[in-house]
Amino acid sequence: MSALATALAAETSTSTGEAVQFWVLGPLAVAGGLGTVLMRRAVHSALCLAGTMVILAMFYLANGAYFLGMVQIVVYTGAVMMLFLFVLMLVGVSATDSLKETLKGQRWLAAGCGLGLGILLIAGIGQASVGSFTGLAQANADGNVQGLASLLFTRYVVAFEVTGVLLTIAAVGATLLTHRERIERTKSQREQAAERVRGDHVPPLPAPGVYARHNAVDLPGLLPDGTPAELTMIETLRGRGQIREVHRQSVADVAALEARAAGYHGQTYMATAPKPRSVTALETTGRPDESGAVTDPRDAGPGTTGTTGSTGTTGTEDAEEARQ
Amino acid sequence: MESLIGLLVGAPLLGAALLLVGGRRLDRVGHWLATALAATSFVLAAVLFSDLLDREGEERVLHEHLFSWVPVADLRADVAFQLDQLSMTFVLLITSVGTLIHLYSIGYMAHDERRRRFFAYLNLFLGAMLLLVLADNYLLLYVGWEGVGLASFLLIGFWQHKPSAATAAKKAFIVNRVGDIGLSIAILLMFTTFGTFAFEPVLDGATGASEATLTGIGLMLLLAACGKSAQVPLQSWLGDAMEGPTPVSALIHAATMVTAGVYLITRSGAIFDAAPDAQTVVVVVGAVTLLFGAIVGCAKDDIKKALAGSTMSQIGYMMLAAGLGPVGYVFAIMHLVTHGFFKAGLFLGAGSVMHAMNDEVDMRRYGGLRRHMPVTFVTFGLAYLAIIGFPYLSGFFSKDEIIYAGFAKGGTEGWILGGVMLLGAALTAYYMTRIMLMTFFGEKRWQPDAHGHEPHPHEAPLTMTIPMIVLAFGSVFAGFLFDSGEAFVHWLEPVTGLEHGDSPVGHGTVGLAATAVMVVGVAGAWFQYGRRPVPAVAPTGRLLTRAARRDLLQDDFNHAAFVTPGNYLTRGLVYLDHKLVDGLVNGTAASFGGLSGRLRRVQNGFARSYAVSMFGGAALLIAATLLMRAV
Amino acid sequence: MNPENYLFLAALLFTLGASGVLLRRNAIVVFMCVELMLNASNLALVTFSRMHGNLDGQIMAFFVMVVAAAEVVVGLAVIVTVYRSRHSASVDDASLMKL
Amino acid sequence: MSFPLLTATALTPAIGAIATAAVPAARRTAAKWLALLFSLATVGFAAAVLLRFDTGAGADRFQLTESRSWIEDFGVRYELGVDGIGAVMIALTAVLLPFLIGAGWNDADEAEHEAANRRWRPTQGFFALMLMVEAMVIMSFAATDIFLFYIFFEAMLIPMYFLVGGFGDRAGELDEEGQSRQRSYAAVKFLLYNLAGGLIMLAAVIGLYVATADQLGTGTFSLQAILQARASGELDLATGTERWLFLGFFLAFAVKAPLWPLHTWLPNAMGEATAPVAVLITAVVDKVGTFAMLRFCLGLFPEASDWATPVVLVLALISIIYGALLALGQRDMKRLIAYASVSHFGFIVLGVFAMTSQGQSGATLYMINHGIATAALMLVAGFLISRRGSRLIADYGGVQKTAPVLAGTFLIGGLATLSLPGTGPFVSEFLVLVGTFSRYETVGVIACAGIVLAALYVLVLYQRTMTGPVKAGLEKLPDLRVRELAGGAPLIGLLIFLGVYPKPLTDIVNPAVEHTLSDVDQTDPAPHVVPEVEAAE
Repeated sequence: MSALATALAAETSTSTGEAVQFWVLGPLAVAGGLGTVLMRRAVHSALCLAGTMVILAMFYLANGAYFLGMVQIVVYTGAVMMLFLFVLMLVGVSATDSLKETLKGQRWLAAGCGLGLGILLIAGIGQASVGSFTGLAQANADGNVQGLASLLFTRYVVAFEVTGVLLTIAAVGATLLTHRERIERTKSQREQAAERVRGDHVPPLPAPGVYARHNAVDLPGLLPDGTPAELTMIETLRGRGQIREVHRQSVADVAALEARAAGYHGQTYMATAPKPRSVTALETTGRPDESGAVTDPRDAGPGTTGTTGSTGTTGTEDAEEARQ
Repeated sequence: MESLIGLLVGAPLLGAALLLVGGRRLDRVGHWLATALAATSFVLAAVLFSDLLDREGEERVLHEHLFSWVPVADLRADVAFQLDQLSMTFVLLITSVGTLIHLYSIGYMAHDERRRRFFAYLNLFLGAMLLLVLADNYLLLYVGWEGVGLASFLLIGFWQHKPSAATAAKKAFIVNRVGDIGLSIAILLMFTTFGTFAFEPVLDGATGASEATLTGIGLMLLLAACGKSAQVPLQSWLGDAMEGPTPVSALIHAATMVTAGVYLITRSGAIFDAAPDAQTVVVVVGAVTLLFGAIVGCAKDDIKKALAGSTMSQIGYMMLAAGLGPVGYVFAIMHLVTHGFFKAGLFLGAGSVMHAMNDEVDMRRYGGLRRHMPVTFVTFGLAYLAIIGFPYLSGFFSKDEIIYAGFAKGGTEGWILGGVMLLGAALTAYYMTRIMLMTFFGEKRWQPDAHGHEPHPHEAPLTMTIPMIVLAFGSVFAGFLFDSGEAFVHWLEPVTGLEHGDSPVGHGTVGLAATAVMVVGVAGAWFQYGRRPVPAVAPTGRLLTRAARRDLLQDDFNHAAFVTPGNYLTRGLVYLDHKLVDGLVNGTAASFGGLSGRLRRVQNGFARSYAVSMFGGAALLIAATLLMRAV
Repeated sequence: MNPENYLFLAALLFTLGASGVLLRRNAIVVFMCVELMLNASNLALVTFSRMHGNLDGQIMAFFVMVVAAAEVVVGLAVIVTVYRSRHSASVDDASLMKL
Repeated sequence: MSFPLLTATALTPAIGAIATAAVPAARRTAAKWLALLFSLATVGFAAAVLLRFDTGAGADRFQLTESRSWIEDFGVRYELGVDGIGAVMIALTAVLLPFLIGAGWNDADEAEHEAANRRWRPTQGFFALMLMVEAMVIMSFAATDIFLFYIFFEAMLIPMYFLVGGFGDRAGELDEEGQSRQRSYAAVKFLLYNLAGGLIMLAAVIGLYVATADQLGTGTFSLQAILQARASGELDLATGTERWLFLGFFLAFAVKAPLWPLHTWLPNAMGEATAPVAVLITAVVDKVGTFAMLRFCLGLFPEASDWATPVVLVLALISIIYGALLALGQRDMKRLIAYASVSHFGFIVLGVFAMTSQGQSGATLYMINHGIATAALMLVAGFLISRRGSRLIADYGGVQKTAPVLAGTFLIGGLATLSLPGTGPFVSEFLVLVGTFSRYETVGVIACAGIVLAALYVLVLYQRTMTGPVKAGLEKLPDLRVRELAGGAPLIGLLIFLGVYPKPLTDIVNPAVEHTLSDVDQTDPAPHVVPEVEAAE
């Protein structure tokens, strides 16, 4: 660093090293700027900006502003850009905003203003150009940071304090802005428990895939008569219409199995009864909105199999729709 | 003595004010009060008259300065009176006839619930008329002039519920206003020329002014006279004015007001004498009107309108005489006075006839009334003889003098004028005889009116007959009195001056000629209306007759010339004012609104376009600074 | 090379940022462009301080950074709230400034 | 310093306004009486002004002067003072107001019914605003400091705006929302028109200040100071400057005293406002315009006035004829009267710019008489309208049968409007004509045509509304009530008095006119023939 500082003492022209650095990094910085402006995805432009900032940090260093260079990297590239990225996350990264102009003539105006501004600025600088420049040699004599500090805490102390205040205010303001008032009271544990008991089912919900040929979340569990059980269907899947239908065959098998088991126990099982119903249930499918009527599993007995069947098959229906 | 003049004018005005303000509580005594006040002013007039008679010819003038009216810088308009022979004559005529007609109206308006107002208006008229003839400057005269106009407006339109009456009143006022322009311009000219408009300085100084100016003044005065005296071309109102109650027609539109024009011309004699061109115009106007009125009078079946035509014609005589200058002034006034008597008599007679016939005015519905209403018949007949110039009745003297004066103009003009007037005399005899025959002779032609009332003619009440009788006396003897020893001439001479023009034809010849044409006229009428029965519905006569029935198309002309274009003009202007003048204003407002609306578009709410303007501004600023540093 | 080139670069970047502000609709990107402009100005400041041989320029740049930091914090918070309320981070959607 | 009479005169109605406005909502009648009381008090003060005014020879021009420093830095002073013209104008204002208040006794009721919340008390507001207008008008008549004048000249627009916009006449109920829109339209038009004029004047006022500052060292707004400076020759404006300043002033006044083609706001305003407010506009507020022409335009810019005279005369002529013709073409009674006023204002301006003593005295008298005559006519018309609820002439007919007194008063008002001899307006009109004619003959002759047209529109109006068979719906028309008669009769008496004996007025006015003429350094043209000389020969 100190070597660089001495190099900066040159009067009319900087060191070739710096020149090289400039000519290499400068275009990159510009490219970054362009990227910031032109990238369709906000994340990308954020990254470009970050790049530009780093390069700028380099230039700061090269200009003998060591402190600022560091600050640039730490605060800007480190903190601010991260903040940007966080917000991007909040807002949704995936959204790629189109560069198609909506305001009439805005693009041309913008181009005009930008060009005009740029040309004027450059012209102005060119006009004000002085051949020579005094380096920061003696300014940075006892270290750049010390120099800054001495200025900061003497001449600019008031401004410094004020900026402090400003930062505090900003922090408070930000929290205020982003703070979300919660309207309802948080439920205590006791209340939650009470709800559970007073609710529909005390036991945990049945897992899907009971009596299933292959236990998969997208297959409803079957009730003893072979009709699909509502509760075993996952709401999300149903919402997406991804519940697979239970094949008739398997339903029949289940029924047969039951019958055999009954015979083995020496009981008479009127297995014939459910089959046709379930079959009919499978063919005569109700509309999805009817399926909204979710029946209570506890009385999901032979009496109400019709409805359950219908609901069961609704899922399949939806599945078909989804596939089409 | 002078102070009496104020009272003379004041009495009737006071009456008018009292009756108008007094309200209903005066309903019962109102008419008597008004009549009493009119009589008062007549008495005062008589007193003043006697006072004047005591004086010598030149001193017969009284001045009464009441108060200074409008003093501004060197403009001095005073309320001051001047009573000389001329005004005295008028005052006597006005007050006497006025009083009589007040009396008459008591009977005539007996059944009208607004009688009090009627008398108030009559008094107002009397006061205004006296103001007119007594003023000692033209401005005050103008006040009286408009005052009588107002009174005539109110009285013509007295039966306001009749649209025809209201229209007639309006018409009369407007036409008179047109004349008034003339008077006001004349006054303005006088002021700019002489720096005053009091009679004496103006008339004395008249010779000092340029003839052009004087001609201007004269013509303007003539215009005014035409308006008031219903002379061509401003005559159109007089016929319609007959919508008013008959006493009004008698007092205002026959005896007094309409003669104000003659008074004005005579009063301004000095000016006219110095402006011969103006005089010529006066004469022409008089001659034309004379024939015009006579012709109209021959054709009308409405008795009052026929008489109105006669009035125009007679005033034409006076105008003509006045236009002849000092030769004629005296006789103009003389004829004016006699005419005042007999024409008032005629109108009152007509009034009593209408009174008897349920306000029927169509002479074709009369006939044979002489048996039913003898007094009316006799008085009317006497007035009739007077107007047609029956020898040694009042009309005879005055008219013959005028005709003589016309001849005295000399040269071809003299012959023309004389001829015209003789023709007029013949016509007068004709239409008057016509009226006479259709009204009082022949068999009765009246039928039940709209309500089925069979009119049963009866003689009018005393209050109505007495005035008629008095007036009849007047019309019989006035002329004789005036002529005896040229009393009237000597009386007026100091004011008007007098010349005895030498005419190619002597007095006697003129008298004979006049009598001759009169006989011709009477005979003509007799052959047409006396011998054969009068058809109850007017036959569609010859073109002239039809035109005459329509007042020789005067109204049609006015309508086509002024009314219709005026209406279009006003409508057009209203449209323009709304669309153009107002439109311009609203247009400016609207354009501003539109502009701001467009500017508002710039504020489209999009942060980015604001940003554009921001950066644009920044760029401009930089450019500016650079330029500053460059230069 | 003369340090003026830094200034030219700064101008260029500044202009880029400006046009970005004008062109992009996504509030966050606009914000980044603003940051870009700020950085450009910082670069200019630093260069000035070097050319004039005193540190005030750097101080200035320092303050700019601080303020920028504060601004970013608040601005982003604003964006987030706006996004919450109207589910869009497009500056054009927040066009209620006109009546 | 003696008792500040003028300030008192102007302050009384102002205090009255505040007091009236403060009356609680429930006590409406009290507010009315209070307003009447204060307006009468103002009449007292005005009478005092007239009495204290010294018309003797050698009396100085501006009397009852008050002068206090106000805004030192800009030479703005609180300077009051009246010459004869100002005095009579103040008297007119003060005299008219009680009648207007009496006539408008119930005019705020409509607004009362409309008023939703009790906080806004229409009755109190109505009368307070009226008094406020009076105060401001009096101030502008009395102010001899141009800036002070300007302030009140403009400020009186505010209460007028609310009076026009806030209180329509009952005829409004005929066509529902269209009416109210019309009303606010009229109010806004009135305001914008006059504001525009006023702003131009403001520019001119400032310009004048700058000009005086240039030439006198210290700028001043004081009329008297400027007049003296001009007389002594210290102040001699460049021709161009003077003309521009003149135009600035004249335009404002020409809008106020509606001169063709700036007249179009008047018919709307007068048509929509209640009768008393309409009278307030045309009889009082507009007079400030013509008055100011006489006092400021001529006094401050003589050469420019002389330069502009031909144009102004032509405009005045157009106003006379044009206004009369349009009055003839109106179907709405109040608009008719408004256009008649336009015609009359033409006469006034004619008299002012004829630059003869007769013309200007005539113009001043004309302001007075026209104020009273229009008041009489308009108020009676207002009574009629309030009975029938329509402003359309076609809706009336045969009123004289059912309401003879009303018809009579209306007729007299009308006759005064057509300046019948014996009523005040005749004197003034004649004076104006003489004054004009003696300098510009053709102009005078053309103006005479206005006489006939006036007769036309008045009599046509009278014939259509009052005579003929009684229109359906008017059979039960009540005649004038005592209150209304008390409002109308004195005005008519005044008209007739001024027609018969205007001398008291002319005595006060003449000296002022002489001064004005000497400002413009004009003299009356001498008669062509001097009678005495004739007599000598």
